[in-house]
Amino acid sequence: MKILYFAWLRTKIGVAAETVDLPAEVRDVGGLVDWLKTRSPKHADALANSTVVKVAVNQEHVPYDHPVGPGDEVALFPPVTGG
Amino acid sequence: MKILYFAWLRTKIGVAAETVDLPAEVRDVGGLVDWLKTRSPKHADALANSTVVKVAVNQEHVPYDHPVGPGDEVALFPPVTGG
Amino acid sequence: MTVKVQREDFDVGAELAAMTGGKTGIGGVTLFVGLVRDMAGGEAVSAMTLEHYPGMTEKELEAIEAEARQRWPLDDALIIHRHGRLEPGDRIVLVATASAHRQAAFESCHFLIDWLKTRAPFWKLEATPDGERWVEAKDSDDDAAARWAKPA
Amino acid sequence: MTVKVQREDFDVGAELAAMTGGKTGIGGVTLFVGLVRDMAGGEAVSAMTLEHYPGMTEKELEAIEAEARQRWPLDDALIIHRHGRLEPGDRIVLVATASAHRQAAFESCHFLIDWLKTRAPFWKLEATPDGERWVEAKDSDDDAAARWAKPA
Repeated sequence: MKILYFAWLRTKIGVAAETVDLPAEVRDVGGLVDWLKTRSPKHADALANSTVVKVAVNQEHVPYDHPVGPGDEVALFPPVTGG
Repeated sequence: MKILYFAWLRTKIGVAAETVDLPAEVRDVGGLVDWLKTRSPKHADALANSTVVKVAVNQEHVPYDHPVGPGDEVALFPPVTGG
Repeated sequence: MTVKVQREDFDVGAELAAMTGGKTGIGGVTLFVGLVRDMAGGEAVSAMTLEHYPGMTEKELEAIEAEARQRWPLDDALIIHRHGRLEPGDRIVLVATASAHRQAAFESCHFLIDWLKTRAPFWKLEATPDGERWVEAKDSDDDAAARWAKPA
Repeated sequence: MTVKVQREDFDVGAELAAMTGGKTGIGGVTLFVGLVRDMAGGEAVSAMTLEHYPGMTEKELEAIEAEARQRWPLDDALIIHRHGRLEPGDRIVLVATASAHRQAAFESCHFLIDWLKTRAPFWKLEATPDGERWVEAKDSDDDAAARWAKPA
Protein backbone atom coordinates (compact mmCIF):
# COMPACT_ATOMS: atom_id res chain seq x y z
CA MET A 1 0.00 0.00 0.00
CA LYS A 2 1.21 3.47 -0.84
CA ILE A 3 1.15 6.00 2.02
CA LEU A 4 1.63 9.74 1.39
CA TYR A 5 2.37 12.37 4.04
CA PHE A 6 1.87 16.11 3.64
CA ALA A 7 2.83 19.32 5.45
CA TRP A 8 4.02 18.83 9.05
CA LEU A 9 3.20 15.12 8.97
CA ARG A 10 5.73 14.86 6.16
CA THR A 11 8.38 16.92 7.96
CA LYS A 12 7.88 15.13 11.29
CA ILE A 13 8.00 11.63 9.81
CA GLY A 14 10.78 12.62 7.45
CA VAL A 15 9.45 11.04 4.26
CA ALA A 16 6.87 12.17 1.70
CA ALA A 17 5.81 8.65 0.78
CA GLU A 18 6.40 5.05 1.75
CA THR A 19 5.19 1.68 0.54
CA VAL A 20 4.04 -0.68 3.27
CA ASP A 21 2.87 -4.30 3.43
CA LEU A 22 -0.47 -4.07 5.15
CA PRO A 23 -1.05 -6.66 7.92
CA ALA A 24 -4.23 -8.63 7.33
CA GLU A 25 -5.81 -7.37 10.54
CA VAL A 26 -5.75 -3.74 9.37
CA ARG A 27 -9.07 -3.13 7.65
CA ASP A 28 -9.94 0.53 8.10
CA VAL A 29 -8.33 3.96 8.32
CA GLY A 30 -8.35 3.98 12.13
CA GLY A 31 -6.58 0.62 12.22
CA LEU A 32 -4.05 1.81 9.64
CA VAL A 33 -3.19 4.97 11.63
CA ASP A 34 -2.73 2.89 14.82
CA TRP A 35 -0.49 0.45 12.98
CA LEU A 36 1.57 3.23 11.34
CA LYS A 37 2.33 4.63 14.84
CA THR A 38 4.25 1.42 15.60
CA ARG A 39 6.65 1.86 12.69
CA SER A 40 8.98 4.38 14.39
CA PRO A 41 9.10 6.96 17.20
CA LYS A 42 8.74 9.66 14.53
CA HIS A 43 5.56 8.04 13.24
CA ALA A 44 4.26 7.73 16.81
CA ASP A 45 4.98 11.40 17.50
CA ALA A 46 3.50 12.71 14.24
CA LEU A 47 0.33 10.63 14.51
CA ALA A 48 -0.20 11.01 18.26
CA ASN A 49 -3.22 13.35 18.02
CA SER A 50 -5.70 11.87 15.57
CA THR A 51 -7.96 14.96 15.68
CA VAL A 52 -5.41 16.77 13.51
CA VAL A 53 -4.60 13.79 11.27
CA LYS A 54 -6.94 13.82 8.26
CA VAL A 55 -7.04 10.98 5.77
CA ALA A 56 -7.80 10.61 2.07
CA VAL A 57 -8.19 7.21 0.41
CA ASN A 58 -7.72 7.24 -3.34
CA GLN A 59 -7.76 11.05 -3.21
CA GLU A 60 -11.07 11.41 -1.39
CA HIS A 61 -11.60 12.67 2.16
CA VAL A 62 -12.76 9.76 4.34
CA PRO A 63 -13.61 9.18 8.01
CA TYR A 64 -11.61 6.80 10.24
CA ASP A 65 -14.11 3.95 9.78
CA HIS A 66 -13.57 3.92 6.01
CA PRO A 67 -12.18 0.55 4.74
CA VAL A 68 -8.64 0.28 3.32
CA GLY A 69 -7.05 -2.43 1.21
CA PRO A 70 -3.61 -3.22 -0.26
CA GLY A 71 -4.32 -1.47 -3.59
CA ASP A 72 -5.34 1.88 -2.08
CA GLU A 73 -3.43 5.17 -2.17
CA VAL A 74 -3.73 6.57 1.35
CA ALA A 75 -2.73 10.13 2.23
CA LEU A 76 -2.33 11.50 5.77
CA PHE A 77 -2.26 15.25 6.34
CA PRO A 78 -3.16 18.02 8.79
CA PRO A 79 -6.32 20.12 8.30
CA VAL A 80 -5.97 22.03 5.04
CA THR A 81 -4.99 25.72 5.00
CA GLY A 82 -5.13 26.88 1.39
CA GLY A 83 -7.05 29.68 -0.25
CA MET B 1 -35.16 77.99 -9.22
CA LYS B 2 -33.51 75.44 -11.48
CA ILE B 3 -35.50 72.24 -12.12
CA LEU B 4 -33.91 69.17 -13.75
CA TYR B 5 -35.78 66.18 -15.19
CA PHE B 6 -34.27 62.76 -15.88
CA ALA B 7 -35.19 59.56 -17.74
CA TRP B 8 -38.92 59.25 -18.61
CA LEU B 9 -39.79 62.41 -16.68
CA ARG B 10 -37.49 64.24 -19.11
CA THR B 11 -38.93 62.57 -22.22
CA LYS B 12 -42.57 63.02 -21.08
CA ILE B 13 -42.16 66.70 -20.16
CA GLY B 14 -39.96 67.30 -23.18
CA VAL B 15 -37.22 69.34 -21.52
CA ALA B 16 -34.16 68.36 -19.49
CA ALA B 17 -34.14 71.54 -17.41
CA GLU B 18 -36.14 74.68 -16.84
CA THR B 19 -35.80 77.76 -14.67
CA VAL B 20 -38.95 78.75 -12.79
CA ASP B 21 -39.97 81.66 -10.53
CA LEU B 22 -41.13 79.94 -7.38
CA PRO B 23 -44.44 81.29 -5.95
CA ALA B 24 -44.05 82.34 -2.33
CA GLU B 25 -46.55 79.76 -1.12
CA VAL B 26 -44.41 76.84 -2.34
CA ARG B 27 -42.21 75.87 0.58
CA ASP B 28 -41.50 72.17 0.28
CA VAL B 29 -40.93 69.43 -2.30
CA GLY B 30 -44.55 68.26 -2.18
CA GLY B 31 -45.81 71.81 -2.83
CA LEU B 32 -43.32 72.23 -5.67
CA VAL B 33 -44.41 69.01 -7.41
CA ASP B 34 -48.08 70.02 -7.13
CA TRP B 35 -47.32 73.47 -8.54
CA LEU B 36 -45.23 72.02 -11.42
CA LYS B 37 -48.24 69.89 -12.46
CA THR B 38 -50.12 73.12 -13.29
CA ARG B 39 -47.51 74.30 -15.79
CA SER B 40 -48.69 72.14 -18.72
CA PRO B 41 -50.66 68.99 -19.54
CA LYS B 42 -47.32 67.25 -20.12
CA HIS B 43 -46.16 68.20 -16.63
CA ALA B 44 -49.47 67.02 -15.19
CA ASP B 45 -49.18 63.69 -16.98
CA ALA B 46 -45.52 63.08 -16.09
CA LEU B 47 -45.99 63.98 -12.42
CA ALA B 48 -49.40 62.31 -11.92
CA ASN B 49 -48.14 59.41 -9.78
CA SER B 50 -45.92 60.80 -7.04
CA THR B 51 -44.89 57.32 -5.84
CA VAL B 52 -42.62 57.08 -8.90
CA VAL B 53 -41.41 60.70 -8.80
CA LYS B 54 -38.26 60.92 -6.68
CA VAL B 55 -36.67 64.23 -5.78
CA ALA B 56 -33.16 65.48 -5.03
CA VAL B 57 -32.50 68.96 -3.66
CA ASN B 58 -28.98 70.23 -4.23
CA GLN B 59 -28.01 66.72 -5.37
CA GLU B 60 -29.24 64.88 -2.29
CA HIS B 61 -32.19 62.48 -2.08
CA VAL B 62 -34.96 64.13 -0.01
CA PRO B 63 -38.52 63.29 1.09
CA TYR B 64 -41.56 65.34 0.00
CA ASP B 65 -41.64 67.36 3.22
CA HIS B 66 -38.11 68.71 2.62
CA PRO B 67 -38.04 72.53 2.30
CA VAL B 68 -37.19 74.22 -1.02
CA GLY B 69 -36.14 77.79 -1.75
CA PRO B 70 -35.37 79.93 -4.81
CA GLY B 71 -31.63 79.19 -4.78
CA ASP B 72 -32.00 75.38 -4.80
CA GLU B 73 -31.22 72.98 -7.64
CA VAL B 74 -34.13 70.54 -7.69
CA ALA B 75 -34.08 67.30 -9.71
CA LEU B 76 -37.09 65.09 -10.42
CA PHE B 77 -36.59 61.54 -11.63
CA PRO B 78 -38.02 58.01 -11.55
CA PRO B 79 -36.59 55.36 -9.21
CA VAL B 80 -32.98 54.73 -10.21
CA THR B 81 -32.04 51.66 -12.29
CA GLY B 82 -28.23 51.70 -12.62
CA GLY B 83 -25.66 49.10 -11.70
CA MET C 1 -10.90 55.06 -2.25
CA THR C 2 -11.97 55.96 -5.76
CA VAL C 3 -15.13 56.72 -7.71
CA LYS C 4 -15.14 57.09 -11.50
CA VAL C 5 -18.10 57.86 -13.76
CA GLN C 6 -17.11 57.54 -17.39
CA ARG C 7 -18.18 56.62 -20.92
CA GLU C 8 -15.07 54.49 -21.53
CA ASP C 9 -14.67 50.83 -20.69
CA PHE C 10 -12.39 49.85 -17.78
CA ASP C 11 -9.59 47.31 -17.41
CA VAL C 12 -10.34 45.06 -14.44
CA GLY C 13 -6.82 43.61 -14.28
CA ALA C 14 -5.24 47.07 -14.28
CA GLU C 15 -7.65 48.33 -11.62
CA LEU C 16 -6.89 45.33 -9.40
CA ALA C 17 -3.15 45.86 -9.88
CA ALA C 18 -3.48 49.55 -8.97
CA MET C 19 -5.46 48.62 -5.86
CA THR C 20 -3.05 45.97 -4.57
CA GLY C 21 0.34 46.92 -6.04
CA GLY C 22 3.00 47.50 -3.40
CA LYS C 23 0.58 46.71 -0.57
CA THR C 24 1.17 43.67 1.60
CA GLY C 25 -1.58 43.92 4.20
CA ILE C 26 -4.47 42.99 1.90
CA GLY C 27 -5.68 39.41 2.32
CA GLY C 28 -8.44 39.48 -0.25
CA VAL C 29 -10.17 41.57 -2.89
CA THR C 30 -13.77 40.94 -3.92
CA LEU C 31 -14.81 42.35 -7.28
CA PHE C 32 -18.17 42.55 -8.99
CA VAL C 33 -18.53 43.30 -12.69
CA GLY C 34 -22.00 44.04 -14.06
CA LEU C 35 -22.64 43.38 -17.76
CA VAL C 36 -25.35 44.24 -20.28
CA ARG C 37 -27.61 41.23 -20.91
CA ASP C 38 -29.24 40.55 -24.26
CA MET C 39 -32.59 39.71 -22.63
CA ALA C 40 -34.74 41.53 -20.10
CA GLY C 41 -38.24 40.59 -19.02
CA GLY C 42 -38.42 38.05 -21.83
CA GLU C 43 -37.59 40.59 -24.54
CA ALA C 44 -34.47 40.89 -26.68
CA VAL C 45 -32.29 43.89 -25.87
CA SER C 46 -30.06 45.15 -28.70
CA ALA C 47 -28.58 48.14 -26.86
CA MET C 48 -28.81 50.09 -23.62
CA THR C 49 -28.26 53.77 -22.92
CA LEU C 50 -27.35 54.82 -19.40
CA GLU C 51 -28.38 58.33 -18.39
CA HIS C 52 -27.11 59.83 -15.16
CA TYR C 53 -27.12 63.04 -13.11
CA PRO C 54 -23.61 64.49 -13.40
CA GLY C 55 -22.46 65.89 -10.10
CA MET C 56 -24.98 64.05 -7.97
CA THR C 57 -23.79 60.68 -9.30
CA GLU C 58 -20.26 61.21 -8.05
CA LYS C 59 -21.46 62.59 -4.70
CA GLU C 60 -23.81 59.67 -4.18
CA LEU C 61 -21.19 57.05 -5.08
CA GLU C 62 -18.71 58.71 -2.71
CA ALA C 63 -21.31 58.68 0.07
CA ILE C 64 -22.02 54.99 -0.54
CA GLU C 65 -18.30 54.21 -0.45
CA ALA C 66 -17.87 56.21 2.76
CA GLU C 67 -20.69 54.22 4.33
CA ALA C 68 -18.95 50.95 3.40
CA ARG C 69 -15.67 52.17 4.89
CA GLN C 70 -17.47 52.95 8.14
CA ARG C 71 -19.06 49.52 8.34
CA TRP C 72 -16.11 47.32 7.34
CA PRO C 73 -12.32 47.51 7.84
CA LEU C 74 -11.30 48.18 4.23
CA ASP C 75 -7.86 48.84 2.81
CA ASP C 76 -9.41 50.23 -0.35
CA ALA C 77 -12.64 50.50 -2.33
CA LEU C 78 -13.34 51.32 -5.96
CA ILE C 79 -16.49 52.03 -7.95
CA ILE C 80 -16.43 52.60 -11.71
CA HIS C 81 -19.79 53.14 -13.45
CA ARG C 82 -20.18 53.77 -17.16
CA HIS C 83 -22.81 55.92 -18.87
CA GLY C 84 -23.85 56.38 -22.49
CA ARG C 85 -24.62 53.72 -25.07
CA LEU C 86 -23.68 50.09 -24.36
CA GLU C 87 -24.30 46.79 -26.11
CA PRO C 88 -25.00 43.27 -24.79
CA GLY C 89 -21.83 41.83 -23.24
CA ASP C 90 -20.41 45.28 -22.45
CA ARG C 91 -19.25 46.01 -18.92
CA ILE C 92 -21.43 48.51 -17.01
CA VAL C 93 -20.01 48.69 -13.52
CA LEU C 94 -17.06 47.54 -11.42
CA VAL C 95 -17.12 47.44 -7.64
CA ALA C 96 -14.03 46.23 -5.78
CA THR C 97 -13.17 46.15 -2.07
CA ALA C 98 -9.90 45.14 -0.43
CA SER C 99 -9.54 44.00 3.16
CA ALA C 100 -7.29 41.95 5.40
CA HIS C 101 -10.21 39.52 5.74
CA ARG C 102 -12.30 37.96 3.01
CA GLN C 103 -15.61 38.18 4.87
CA ALA C 104 -15.29 41.99 5.03
CA ALA C 105 -14.34 42.13 1.35
CA PHE C 106 -17.35 40.02 0.31
CA GLU C 107 -19.89 41.80 2.45
CA SER C 108 -18.76 45.33 1.59
CA CYS C 109 -18.63 44.59 -2.16
CA HIS C 110 -22.12 43.11 -2.07
CA PHE C 111 -23.37 46.06 0.01
CA LEU C 112 -21.89 48.57 -2.45
CA ILE C 113 -23.58 47.12 -5.53
CA ASP C 114 -26.89 46.63 -3.71
CA TRP C 115 -26.92 50.21 -2.41
CA LEU C 116 -25.66 51.66 -5.67
CA LYS C 117 -28.58 50.05 -7.48
CA THR C 118 -31.15 51.84 -5.33
CA ARG C 119 -29.36 55.17 -4.64
CA ALA C 120 -27.02 56.18 -7.47
CA PRO C 121 -28.83 58.37 -10.06
CA PHE C 122 -28.54 56.20 -13.17
CA TRP C 123 -31.39 55.23 -15.51
CA LYS C 124 -31.33 52.56 -18.19
CA LEU C 125 -33.04 52.95 -21.56
CA GLU C 126 -33.30 49.62 -23.42
CA ALA C 127 -33.63 49.24 -27.18
CA THR C 128 -35.95 46.28 -28.00
CA PRO C 129 -37.71 45.09 -31.17
CA ASP C 130 -40.78 47.04 -29.92
CA GLY C 131 -38.79 50.25 -29.55
CA GLU C 132 -37.09 51.97 -26.65
CA ARG C 133 -38.26 51.58 -23.08
CA TRP C 134 -37.07 52.86 -19.72
CA VAL C 135 -36.15 50.06 -17.34
CA GLU C 136 -38.41 49.92 -14.30
CA ALA C 137 -36.97 49.68 -10.80
CA LYS C 138 -37.23 46.19 -9.37
CA ASP C 139 -38.70 45.32 -5.99
CA SER C 140 -35.96 42.70 -5.71
CA ASP C 141 -33.36 45.49 -5.79
CA ASP C 142 -35.17 47.31 -2.98
CA ASP C 143 -35.27 44.07 -1.01
CA ALA C 144 -31.56 43.48 -1.62
CA ALA C 145 -30.70 46.99 -0.39
CA ALA C 146 -33.01 46.64 2.62
CA ARG C 147 -30.95 43.68 3.84
CA TRP C 148 -28.18 46.18 4.63
CA ALA C 149 -30.36 48.59 6.61
CA LYS C 150 -28.90 49.14 10.04
CA PRO C 151 -30.95 48.15 13.05
CA ALA C 152 -32.39 51.34 14.59
CA MET D 1 -16.12 25.55 -15.84
CA THR D 2 -12.40 25.47 -15.21
CA VAL D 3 -9.92 24.49 -12.50
CA LYS D 4 -6.23 25.31 -12.71
CA VAL D 5 -3.49 24.47 -10.19
CA GLN D 6 -0.24 26.16 -11.14
CA ARG D 7 2.97 27.79 -9.95
CA GLU D 8 2.57 30.78 -12.28
CA ASP D 9 0.69 33.96 -11.53
CA PHE D 10 -2.63 34.59 -13.29
CA ASP D 11 -4.04 37.58 -15.18
CA VAL D 12 -7.42 38.50 -13.69
CA GLY D 13 -8.40 40.77 -16.58
CA ALA D 14 -7.61 38.07 -19.15
CA GLU D 15 -9.49 35.42 -17.17
CA LEU D 16 -12.54 37.68 -16.90
CA ALA D 17 -12.38 38.42 -20.64
CA ALA D 18 -12.17 34.69 -21.43
CA MET D 19 -15.16 34.03 -19.17
CA THR D 20 -17.42 36.73 -20.60
CA GLY D 21 -16.16 37.28 -24.16
CA GLY D 22 -18.83 36.69 -26.80
CA LYS D 23 -21.45 35.87 -24.18
CA THR D 24 -24.45 38.13 -23.73
CA GLY D 25 -26.52 36.32 -21.12
CA ILE D 26 -24.25 37.05 -18.15
CA GLY D 27 -25.53 39.83 -15.90
CA GLY D 28 -22.72 39.76 -13.37
CA VAL D 29 -19.41 38.18 -12.43
CA THR D 30 -18.17 38.06 -8.85
CA LEU D 31 -14.45 37.50 -8.39
CA PHE D 32 -12.35 36.90 -5.30
CA VAL D 33 -8.59 37.25 -5.29
CA GLY D 34 -6.66 36.01 -2.25
CA LEU D 35 -3.26 37.57 -1.56
CA VAL D 36 -0.28 36.79 0.69
CA ARG D 37 -0.27 39.08 3.74
CA ASP D 38 2.92 40.27 5.42
CA MET D 39 1.52 39.59 8.88
CA ALA D 40 -0.12 36.55 10.45
CA GLY D 41 -0.99 36.09 14.10
CA GLY D 42 1.00 39.21 14.97
CA GLU D 43 4.18 37.98 13.33
CA ALA D 44 5.93 39.23 10.20
CA VAL D 45 5.76 36.87 7.24
CA SER D 46 8.52 37.22 4.65
CA ALA D 47 7.45 34.37 2.37
CA MET D 48 4.98 31.55 2.09
CA THR D 49 5.27 28.13 0.47
CA LEU D 50 2.12 26.35 -0.61
CA GLU D 51 2.28 22.56 -0.68
CA HIS D 52 -0.52 20.56 -2.25
CA TYR D 53 -1.55 17.02 -3.17
CA PRO D 54 -1.28 16.78 -6.96
CA GLY D 55 -4.17 14.83 -8.39
CA MET D 56 -6.41 15.11 -5.36
CA THR D 57 -6.25 18.92 -5.49
CA GLU D 58 -7.71 19.07 -8.99
CA LYS D 59 -10.35 16.43 -8.17
CA GLU D 60 -11.40 18.26 -5.04
CA LEU D 61 -11.60 21.67 -6.76
CA GLU D 62 -13.67 20.12 -9.56
CA ALA D 63 -16.01 18.57 -7.00
CA ILE D 64 -16.40 21.90 -5.20
CA GLU D 65 -17.15 23.64 -8.50
CA ALA D 66 -19.70 20.96 -9.43
CA GLU D 67 -21.41 21.50 -6.07
CA ALA D 68 -21.68 25.25 -6.77
CA ARG D 69 -23.13 24.60 -10.23
CA GLN D 70 -25.78 22.38 -8.65
CA ARG D 71 -26.76 24.99 -6.09
CA TRP D 72 -26.80 28.13 -8.25
CA PRO D 73 -27.67 28.89 -11.89
CA LEU D 74 -24.18 29.66 -13.18
CA ASP D 75 -23.04 30.48 -16.70
CA ASP D 76 -19.46 29.76 -15.74
CA ALA D 77 -17.11 29.20 -12.81
CA LEU D 78 -13.35 29.36 -12.49
CA ILE D 79 -10.87 28.43 -9.77
CA ILE D 80 -7.13 29.08 -10.11
CA HIS D 81 -4.93 28.20 -7.14
CA ARG D 82 -1.18 28.65 -7.06
CA HIS D 83 1.37 26.48 -5.26
CA GLY D 84 5.08 26.88 -4.54
CA ARG D 85 6.87 29.88 -3.04
CA LEU D 86 5.05 33.22 -2.82
CA GLU D 87 5.85 36.58 -1.26
CA PRO D 88 3.67 39.15 0.51
CA GLY D 89 1.42 40.90 -2.01
CA ASP D 90 1.48 37.90 -4.40
CA ARG D 91 -1.82 36.49 -5.62
CA ILE D 92 -2.65 33.01 -4.25
CA VAL D 93 -6.10 32.19 -5.56
CA LEU D 94 -8.77 33.43 -7.97
CA VAL D 95 -12.39 32.34 -7.76
CA ALA D 96 -14.88 33.74 -10.29
CA THR D 97 -18.52 32.93 -10.96
CA ALA D 98 -20.77 34.27 -13.71
CA SER D 99 -24.55 34.31 -13.61
CA ALA D 100 -27.54 36.12 -15.05
CA HIS D 101 -28.19 37.40 -11.52
CA ARG D 102 -25.79 39.05 -9.13
CA GLN D 103 -27.11 37.35 -5.99
CA ALA D 104 -26.21 33.93 -7.44
CA ALA D 105 -22.78 35.20 -8.52
CA PHE D 106 -22.02 36.59 -5.04
CA GLU D 107 -23.25 33.58 -3.10
CA SER D 108 -21.57 30.97 -5.29
CA CYS D 109 -18.22 32.82 -5.30
CA HIS D 110 -18.32 33.15 -1.51
CA PHE D 111 -19.30 29.49 -1.17
CA LEU D 112 -16.43 28.37 -3.42
CA ILE D 113 -13.72 30.15 -1.46
CA ASP D 114 -15.19 29.10 1.91
CA TRP D 115 -15.39 25.44 0.85
CA LEU D 116 -12.04 25.48 -0.87
CA LYS D 117 -10.41 26.68 2.36
CA THR D 118 -11.67 23.67 4.30
CA ARG D 119 -11.58 20.94 1.62
CA ALA D 120 -8.87 21.55 -1.00
CA PRO D 121 -5.60 19.84 -0.01
CA PHE D 122 -3.27 22.85 0.28
CA TRP D 123 -1.00 23.64 3.22
CA LYS D 124 0.80 26.91 3.90
CA LEU D 125 4.31 27.12 5.31
CA GLU D 126 5.17 30.63 6.51
CA ALA D 127 8.67 32.05 6.84
CA THR D 128 8.89 34.32 9.91
CA PRO D 129 11.79 35.88 11.88
CA ASP D 130 11.52 32.86 14.24
CA GLY D 131 11.82 30.40 11.37
CA GLU D 132 9.36 28.42 9.31
CA ARG D 133 6.01 27.34 10.65
CA TRP D 134 3.02 25.50 9.22
CA VAL D 135 -0.14 27.57 9.27
CA GLU D 136 -2.81 26.12 11.55
CA ALA D 137 -6.36 25.67 10.34
CA LYS D 138 -8.70 28.33 11.69
CA ASP D 139 -11.98 27.67 13.46
CA SER D 140 -13.32 30.74 11.66
CA ASP D 141 -12.76 28.95 8.33
CA ASP D 142 -14.70 25.91 9.58
CA ASP D 143 -17.48 28.25 10.72
CA ALA D 144 -17.51 30.01 7.35
CA ALA D 145 -17.79 26.69 5.50
CA ALA D 146 -20.46 25.42 7.89
CA ARG D 147 -22.72 28.33 6.87
CA TRP D 148 -23.08 26.59 3.50
CA ALA D 149 -24.02 23.18 4.89
CA LYS D 150 -27.30 22.06 3.43
CA PRO D 151 -30.20 21.43 5.77
CA ALA D 152 -30.60 17.66 6.18
